[in-house]
Amino acid sequence: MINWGMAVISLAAAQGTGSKAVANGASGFLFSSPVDHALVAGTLVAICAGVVGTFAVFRGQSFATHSLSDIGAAGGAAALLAGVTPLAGFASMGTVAAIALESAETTSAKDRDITTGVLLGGSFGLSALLLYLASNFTNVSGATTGVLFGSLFTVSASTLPFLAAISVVVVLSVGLVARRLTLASFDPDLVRVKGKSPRTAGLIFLVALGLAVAMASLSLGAILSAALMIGPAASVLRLTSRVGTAVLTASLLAVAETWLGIYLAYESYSWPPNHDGWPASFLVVALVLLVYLASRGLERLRVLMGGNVGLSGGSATERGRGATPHV
Amino acid sequence: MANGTVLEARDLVVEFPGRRVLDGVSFSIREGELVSLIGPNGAGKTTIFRSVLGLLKPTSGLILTRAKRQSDSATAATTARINGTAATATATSTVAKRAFGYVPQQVSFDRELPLRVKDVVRLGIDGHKFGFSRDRKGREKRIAEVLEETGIPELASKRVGELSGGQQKKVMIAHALAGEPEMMILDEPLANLDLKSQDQVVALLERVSKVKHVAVFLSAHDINPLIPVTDKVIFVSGGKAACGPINEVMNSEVLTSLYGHRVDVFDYHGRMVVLADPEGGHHHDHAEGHGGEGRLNW
Amino acid sequence: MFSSFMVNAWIAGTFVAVLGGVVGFYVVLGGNTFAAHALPTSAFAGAGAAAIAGVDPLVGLLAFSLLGAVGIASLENRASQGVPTALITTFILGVGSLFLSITNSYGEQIFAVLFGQVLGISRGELWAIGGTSIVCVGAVGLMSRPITISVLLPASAEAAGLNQGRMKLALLAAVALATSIALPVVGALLIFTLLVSPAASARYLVSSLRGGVVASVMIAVITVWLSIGLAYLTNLPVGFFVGTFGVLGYVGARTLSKVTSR
Amino acid sequence: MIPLSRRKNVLRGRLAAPVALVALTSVLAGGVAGCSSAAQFRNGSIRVLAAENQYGDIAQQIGGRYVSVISVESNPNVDPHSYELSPRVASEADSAQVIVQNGLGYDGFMNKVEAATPNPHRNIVDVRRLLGLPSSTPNPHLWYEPQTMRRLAISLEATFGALQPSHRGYFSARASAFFSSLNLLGTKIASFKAKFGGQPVAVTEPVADYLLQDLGLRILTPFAFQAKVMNGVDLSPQEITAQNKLLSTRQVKAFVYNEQVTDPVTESFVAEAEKSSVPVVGAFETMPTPGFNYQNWMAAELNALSLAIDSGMSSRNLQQGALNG
Repeated sequence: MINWGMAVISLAAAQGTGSKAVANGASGFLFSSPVDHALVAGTLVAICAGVVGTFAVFRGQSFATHSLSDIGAAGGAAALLAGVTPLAGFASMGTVAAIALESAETTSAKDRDITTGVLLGGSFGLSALLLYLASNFTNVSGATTGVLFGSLFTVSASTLPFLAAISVVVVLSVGLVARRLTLASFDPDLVRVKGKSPRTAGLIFLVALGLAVAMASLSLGAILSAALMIGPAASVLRLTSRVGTAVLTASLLAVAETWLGIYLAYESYSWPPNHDGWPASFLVVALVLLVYLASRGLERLRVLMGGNVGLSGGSATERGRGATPHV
Repeated sequence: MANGTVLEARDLVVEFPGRRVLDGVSFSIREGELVSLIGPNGAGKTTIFRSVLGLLKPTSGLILTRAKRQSDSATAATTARINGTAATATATSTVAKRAFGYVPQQVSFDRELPLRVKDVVRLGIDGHKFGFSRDRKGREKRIAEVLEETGIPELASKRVGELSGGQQKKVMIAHALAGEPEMMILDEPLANLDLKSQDQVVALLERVSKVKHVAVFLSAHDINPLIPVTDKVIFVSGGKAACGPINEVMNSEVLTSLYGHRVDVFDYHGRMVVLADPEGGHHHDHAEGHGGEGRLNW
Repeated sequence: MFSSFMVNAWIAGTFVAVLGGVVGFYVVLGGNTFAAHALPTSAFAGAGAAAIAGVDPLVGLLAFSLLGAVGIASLENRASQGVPTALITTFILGVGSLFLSITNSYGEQIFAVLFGQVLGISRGELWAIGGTSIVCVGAVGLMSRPITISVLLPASAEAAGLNQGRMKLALLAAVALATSIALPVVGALLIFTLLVSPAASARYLVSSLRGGVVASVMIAVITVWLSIGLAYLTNLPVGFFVGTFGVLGYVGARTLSKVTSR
Repeated sequence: MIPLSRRKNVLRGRLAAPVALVALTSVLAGGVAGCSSAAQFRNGSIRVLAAENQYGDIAQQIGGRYVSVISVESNPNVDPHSYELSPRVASEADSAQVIVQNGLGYDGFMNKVEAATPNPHRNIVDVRRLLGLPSSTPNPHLWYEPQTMRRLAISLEATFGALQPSHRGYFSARASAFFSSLNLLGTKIASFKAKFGGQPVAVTEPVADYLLQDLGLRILTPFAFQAKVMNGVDLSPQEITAQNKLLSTRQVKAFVYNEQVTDPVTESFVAEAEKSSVPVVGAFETMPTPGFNYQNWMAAELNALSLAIDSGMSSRNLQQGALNG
């Protein structure tokens, strides 16, 4: 395993303030294997998140993105019962949910959120059943199937190639349908006119989304997964409407947020009150939220500075269609 | 404010940081009048509506309504300067707003909304009120009345999400009318409608103004479908406005001075065609750049 | 089937069903499903904060879910498409993990108070859930017309002098109140499912507003009664039946409306 | 709702898949009633409901043929959002005469069920209260301290005796038998302590901490670390590095982890220990069944620990063995 920490020397150096704690922290930061693995895994997930998230936000599917990790947890419970790897359960349940969502023929973003909610409720019910069965008929004690936080720094070296492979699959499949997705986001009829089905593209995308969410939830935890999928992409889409630029910048932003979060998590070891480190999940999620709020502020500032965004800013003139990107 | 005037705007100025959207706009609307607010995109039509509705505070100027005299953010000094005698600024905005029935430009109803035409009209009567409704009978009677007036009684129990665009527009007009407003404000009521629906909506609006004596204040970017029914036109461009009968406003001199460069108006078989000089002269200070387009899009 | 704990479950279930049916109708009407999912999640951080501050967990619960409601109502608009909701939810969860890592004590102890059991409801809790249901249903009833016009015709509502942000906040506050009091009693699963699924199905079956509320409540009540009964007979979790009936009812209602509209 | 839980994802490779599938199929096929392992209380005997099976075991050992013990099979570690009591447990709680629970939020659902089935004549034994521990006790795994079970046995003997005074003699005889086997365990602990006391060990969670402390072992993993793993919140990289260093530099003689919870965090340390040839010992959170009672479960853990420290052997699964010897 090459020391990936070296790759971020410049990042750490840039952060260096000369204080003793930071200096110590920085040198350890670069040569700490939990940090190395977290950086690699975080980078892979962040790149996927940037790519997938851009389209998810673009298509107004934040709720679906968020829900897929919960729906996947029902699959995790099934995997537990069947004695197979949770990723298989997560991914297959995610695929089933994706197919169900896409075939539901929802008429608006609102309707799609409602359908997502109904499915989510159903999957909670299924989880309840599967966990009941698991705890009644197996000898598993600590059997839960959702990963909320806490695995960022314990990603093992052996799972990294696996993560890389899934990332490649996810990025490639989104790349395959990217143009059609973009077109369909503006108007599905544009795709139909070309004799293609906007549904196929949507389905492939949702399956890729499910896979990405499963991978991210299982390796980094569900809240990091949801935040990275949605936050950076939404921040970027506030400021650009070009798909290519958005995908690229969202990925870069996600990577940057992850790295900075990891760095802060490392530094936080010397922070009060306990001096045993703040949770990395909290730090990354807080960064993601801050950047998003900043991008909203920046967008507003641009409007105020006389940019040509909307005349009145009033709701009466706001876009009717949900799925169009922000200007 | 003269007798019979429903709305008067005096020297309205609206500034957003860095630019002035309205630069001293004055006009008045009398009861039963149908007034068309015409102008290119971005000229400030929506800003005028939002100011009138009280959703936006003008930087200076005065908006007077008959129901109540409503002062904007105007300081006493501004009021005095404009009015000579101070216009009392006692109006609560709610009261003033209730004087209007508003039809927004874009309303889209999802197909699966459990919402009938009747329900939409009912919301127009007391939808803004908290608490539980009393006088159910009177309300149902009013709904039937309004549906009759707008010519859509047969749609009463239909799901509004399943109606055509033209029908939905009529439903929204009924919704706005249900509150018995002094004035209807309609943002681009003809946009996205086919010709037949446009004619129906125009005819309906004419009935509203002439039979019900409700002032109708609507915006459009094409005057042509409205020529036969329009009593008065307000033409906005570059933050300035001209107000008066069609032939007094829609002519080459007035439009040229508004745009700040040469504009020609032709009568072509009863339709008005407005052409701007492609060389464009200099832009008006606050114009949004639309003035320079070769052919104005209306 | 009608021993004391079952009677309590029937009664509490009915209260929650009515609450979910009514509040959920407006949640679904406005497409606020995501918020309905997000707000109870805030309870996590709330319980952690309450433990650190040494106050009643219910206080923490209410404080954080109302905080979530304020955040969502002020950041969410038509263009933002659930993004703020997602980020606020994950952030509050993150704050919860921060609190948990600060306390260094047994987390389950903090959260045990949060997880309700519909079959474990005491007489005292029955009063709490009944009172909350009545207050929430009443409040939403009083606000029903302005909420309706705000979610369906935002521009008209604004022109009529209703503050959109405040109306949204009022609805979300009702959801926050309903969930944070019902959550520790009947559990998150029941609350969320009953907020969403019955109202979602009702839309297809009834075409009027008032009919929609009534249908939503009826579907919710029937779902809960059937689920508790079946759970008793089969010894399987109540939540499994509620979730399953939610999905089945929704699919059924959709199919029915498609068939009849042909 | 994202599951909120102190437990994280579990990859249970060692789980008997066929059993689970058979169970699932039979439930779905409608054979529901016969499926639950929960039995009905026997007529005429003292009805005891135990939240955890190790407590149920003590009740059975003391009560013998005059008690009918049911342990809540559903365990408190599953995702509390989705975890639901089955109606049967609620009705068992309703009719139980004695309820044994750990307390400390470990089995908080029991409090709810008890409140729902009010019964002034029911005896509720809350182990935390019985021991007089504060409710802020950070480590809830009270049963890993053999003295806890002694206190519980004394309490149960009295409770049972009050419920069936005619069998007092029987209960006290069984209690004496239990105490003597507990003493045997005590002797083993003492000799272990004499032999290996002061030896350093590393752990993931505080599951077996009470026992390890009795054995005089030095737990080098900080409690803050253990609490984080127990609560499922993020460890800091420094903590992980320190823990890995304990293992890779073989500063510890054994590595004890929660055998029933294998998540990525735990797995990574197990892998590190195995890589560094530090013997690994699986500690069970609840009593493994079948074939174990409390004493020989503890003895088996003891054996596993001494095998690890003495001869460097790993025991991820417990070997069944008699307490004697």
